[in-house]
Amino acid sequence: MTDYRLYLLTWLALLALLACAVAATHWLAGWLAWTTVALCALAMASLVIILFMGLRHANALLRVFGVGGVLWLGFLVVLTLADYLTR
Amino acid sequence: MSSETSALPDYLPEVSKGLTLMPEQASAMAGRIDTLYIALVVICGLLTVVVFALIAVLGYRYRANSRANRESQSSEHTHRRVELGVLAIMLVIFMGLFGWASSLYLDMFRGPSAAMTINVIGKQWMWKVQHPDGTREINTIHVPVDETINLRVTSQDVIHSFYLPAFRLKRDVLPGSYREVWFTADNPGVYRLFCAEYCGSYHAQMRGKIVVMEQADYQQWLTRQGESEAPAVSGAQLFQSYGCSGCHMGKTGIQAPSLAGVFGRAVPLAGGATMIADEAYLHDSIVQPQKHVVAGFDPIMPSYSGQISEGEILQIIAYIKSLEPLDWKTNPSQNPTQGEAQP
Amino acid sequence: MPTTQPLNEAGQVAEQFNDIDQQVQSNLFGMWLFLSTELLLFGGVFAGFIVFRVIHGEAFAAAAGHLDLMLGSLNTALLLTSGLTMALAEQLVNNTRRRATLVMLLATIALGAIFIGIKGYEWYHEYEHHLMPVLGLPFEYPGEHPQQAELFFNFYFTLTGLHGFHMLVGLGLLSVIAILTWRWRDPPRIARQVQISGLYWAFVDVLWIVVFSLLYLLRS
Amino acid sequence: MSVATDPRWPREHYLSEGFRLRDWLLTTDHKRIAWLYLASITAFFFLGGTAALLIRLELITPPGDLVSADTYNQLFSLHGIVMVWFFLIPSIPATLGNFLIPMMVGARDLAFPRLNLLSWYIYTLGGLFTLAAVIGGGVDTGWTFYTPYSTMFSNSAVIAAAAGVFIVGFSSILTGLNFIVTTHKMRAPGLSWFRLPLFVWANYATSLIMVLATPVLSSVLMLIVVERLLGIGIFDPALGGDPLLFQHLFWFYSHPAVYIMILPGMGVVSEIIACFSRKPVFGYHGMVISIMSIAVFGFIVWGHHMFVAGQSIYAGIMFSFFTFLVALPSAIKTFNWTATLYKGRITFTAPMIYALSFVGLFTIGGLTGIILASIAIDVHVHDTYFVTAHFHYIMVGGMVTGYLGGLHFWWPKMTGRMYSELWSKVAALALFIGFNLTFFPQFILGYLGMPRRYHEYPVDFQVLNVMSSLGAGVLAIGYLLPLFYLFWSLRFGPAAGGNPWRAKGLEWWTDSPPTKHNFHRIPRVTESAYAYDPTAE
Repeated sequence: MTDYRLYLLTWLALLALLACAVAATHWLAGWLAWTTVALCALAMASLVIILFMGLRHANALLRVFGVGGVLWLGFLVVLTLADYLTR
Repeated sequence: MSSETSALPDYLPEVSKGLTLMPEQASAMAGRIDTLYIALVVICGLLTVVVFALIAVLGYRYRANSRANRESQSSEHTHRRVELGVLAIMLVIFMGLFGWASSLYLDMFRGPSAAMTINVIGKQWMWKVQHPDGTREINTIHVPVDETINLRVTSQDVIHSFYLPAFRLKRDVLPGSYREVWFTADNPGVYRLFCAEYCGSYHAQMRGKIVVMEQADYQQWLTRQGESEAPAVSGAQLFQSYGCSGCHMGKTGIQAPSLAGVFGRAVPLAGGATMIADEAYLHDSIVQPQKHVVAGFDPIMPSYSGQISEGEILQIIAYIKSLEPLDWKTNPSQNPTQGEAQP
Repeated sequence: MPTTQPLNEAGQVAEQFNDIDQQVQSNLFGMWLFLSTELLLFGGVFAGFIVFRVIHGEAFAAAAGHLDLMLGSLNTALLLTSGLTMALAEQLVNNTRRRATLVMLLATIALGAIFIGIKGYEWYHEYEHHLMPVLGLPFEYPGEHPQQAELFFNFYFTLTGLHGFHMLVGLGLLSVIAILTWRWRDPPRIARQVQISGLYWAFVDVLWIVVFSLLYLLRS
Repeated sequence: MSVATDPRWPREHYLSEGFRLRDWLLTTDHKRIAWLYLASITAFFFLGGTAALLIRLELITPPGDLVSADTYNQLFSLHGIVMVWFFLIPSIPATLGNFLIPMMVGARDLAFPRLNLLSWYIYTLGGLFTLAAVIGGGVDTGWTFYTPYSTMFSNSAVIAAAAGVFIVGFSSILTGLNFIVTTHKMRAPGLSWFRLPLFVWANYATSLIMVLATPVLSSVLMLIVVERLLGIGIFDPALGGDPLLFQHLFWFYSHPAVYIMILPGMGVVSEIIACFSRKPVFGYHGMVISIMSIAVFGFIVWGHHMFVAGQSIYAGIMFSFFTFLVALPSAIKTFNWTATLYKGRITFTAPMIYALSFVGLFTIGGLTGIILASIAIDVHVHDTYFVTAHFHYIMVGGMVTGYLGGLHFWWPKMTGRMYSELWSKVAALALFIGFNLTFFPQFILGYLGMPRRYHEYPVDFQVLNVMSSLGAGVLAIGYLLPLFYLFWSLRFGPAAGGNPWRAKGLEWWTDSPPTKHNFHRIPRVTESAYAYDPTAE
């Protein structure tokens, strides 16, 4: 199966992203560092979910519920922050 | 406070027994709230009557053994149109109510500038009150009629809620932060003060009264109470006794920022940011000195958290507010306790 | 799910299901749902952290600087690698390669155990430096804003503790699976179990990525 | 009458599968698990109800003379915690839902029967923790556990109570998960989504909320326990923590939880009204859309519990806006139930009286919700008896009435027996009258300014409080009556037969009581839900 190679590549990409995020905290500051870290985290999480957890093979139902969980977390964070940022 | 079970505390205002439907009004805001409330009650009452009447009429007309016409049932398509109609009507009503209520709410929060500020501290299970001239009361607030009064409320322990039903006014009181509440009482009398947020064993006894007086009576009352000091004066004494003056007035050689005239100014912070030195900032600087360190100074100030009461903090803040920018610089030997009391 | 077809012939179907496909799909779906609840379980703490990260920005950034970035990154790398070994185990078990599957499972368990070990060392390190405000232990923070820093460390121990607990559950789960693989009765069933526990393991990875990024990496 | 010879009594059914204790405690049959839940939630209901009666007794006179202040505080905390988490949240889903959903979708059982049994054990374990907290000192935080009172000032029984609620949360997560998977994966052939009964839709939406909201409650309770137990707090204001953060996280669960409580009731009422009007529900699709949008929008309105708590005024207005929006689908639903009666063929059986009571009481509860959503008024009535009355109208007037209606409607299916028609109608009427007498005066009390959770109160509130307490007595009769005649029917009720109401829906296709696997053959569905015809007969 070619999946072995795909997984190895994913793993390498994950390590590269990790290195990238750690480097960002070293060399960058402020918003630039924040966005880099956030993007790297997002990319790493997505890679694990899509490849290691097999979301790419999964049917629409699983995808909807996978995205749904994240969306609901978004409700929680965004609306709570909306209070704190407008006080 | 003890749990007196036989009699109610005597600080409750006199009330009449019997059935009442609306609470008394004692401020202009109360009237405006009641207008909205009555409008809502009428709208909701009508809608309720419609639903109950429909159930009764349809239930009777289409009871199992009636001969009512049941032919030509409506289609899903009709249903959808009727539903959309109902939806549209409700949307219009709701948005109207939302707009009305929200604008009123904004008015309740953004009040006119106040004639005086009274400090109120909630603690289990009493309300401590400090007037600007230093008069202190417990569970009672005396205020003049027709003047905009600002209350600065905070809590010393758990969350309380400062509730004046006659003014339709309520604000939760949280430890560690100040809330501003304003009102203009327009009717002399004695009104209730409740704690509305559950705060422990004697929550129900955390009650008091607010006494609205004619201007002349109020002045008279003030002079009778006049013996006690203004908060700024007692604040000045606390400023010394807690040892604040040692560093902040340069007596011991330890470098600490001068506080003269600091209130309301922008303060440069160590991180490069600036902050306006308001009450919250000063409060934080006393109990959490490391939170906002002024640029150019070492973070060496110890926290006074737990050693100083909220009441004393308010007095020290009153003192700091009273300081003129040049109070210390020009004449360090001058006794700082002569700082002018806040008007 | 292309991998389930060869399993159909051998698998047992539980009585409430019509066929094995319905059963597999249901289990898979149930696991994904469970994982979304896990996300929101962490989500409450994440939301709290993000709020305080915004309102006490400077203090939290400085406090993050007191965590060991090197060990944290190493741990993240270990966990990502264990994600790989787990994914490989899933592939191998589908190809009915018992020994290789077992090796990969054991590797995953080993990596997870090392992660826990390093985490424990970090905690011990923080304990030694009086950065562990647990159970009234002294908290002596060398920088500015000690109160907010204490808040940061409260979050740190809550989040890493909660994650560590999930790791332990995962390790227990994988140990059971490893024993089942070693016995190798009913391979299609084992394949399904590996897949389900693989989902859990990978998700604990994902949670760690977020925990790591929030706690260790936002230090400016 | 002997049922053994009655042709309507099935020879084999799920109740005859085994009579030993282990046949019940180790069962994976969703119908038996429903009975386990029914027994436990009934016990908790009467526990919480007793606390409520004591509260009402105390409040007959203004001074706090019956019980001490601390006892009073523990009573209302017990009432709230038990009623919310151990009765209202599991009530319809765990009993009627558990019993009916597999039958309504035409399945032999839920997708995960063992998980189902496990969730009952988790529920019981959580209940034991909470009872332990009551015995070990009593909790006096109220059901809301507000910080810093719960973390720094209350007694340590809070830990056990919070742990109990934390544990029971997983029970509802697992139940929700089970329902969602069952609804998605196990529908009978021909049973498309838009042929599902509204009861299934309502429980599906409820399950979504359970699965997505409950974990946040778990995390916030965990934070409380951790703060008390280990001293690592994030709500402590002295550290720069924020007690309001607790309220945000708490209400992120606890507001949607209100919909966990009411949505299944709405589902029950839709079934009953359609059946006894002999008409399809008016606007089926509209009902489905309403259910789902309540479930989704219910998640973004939690801030309306914090209008005076100190959140920013702009956030307050935003949450007020969303709250008005979430009222729209409820309005549509109320309208549709009423419109279903139009051109129907209506019989006023006990379930129907319960269902129509539900519609009336829910209307009052919902509309007073609009008054509360009007943010300026909420400043005045927040934390007063107005709020108490409002949510009791929704949760007791709505939800408990719906639950009892459903219990009466499906009782013949669950037990195979009919209950007394007369007594059930008396109980339903007692409930409606007693309820209104209890809670309507509280609206007036609230606007007059009587705060909640008051052990003693000023004398001018007494008249209304006495009315309320009287009503509570009537209400208690309304709740006790079914206990007697339903028990009576278990032994002496006549056999009901498969479909005593001539109702539609797959659950009526099989025997009463049903066989172990629900159906002798998995049904194939060919028509939409509620294919009633009012012009016939």
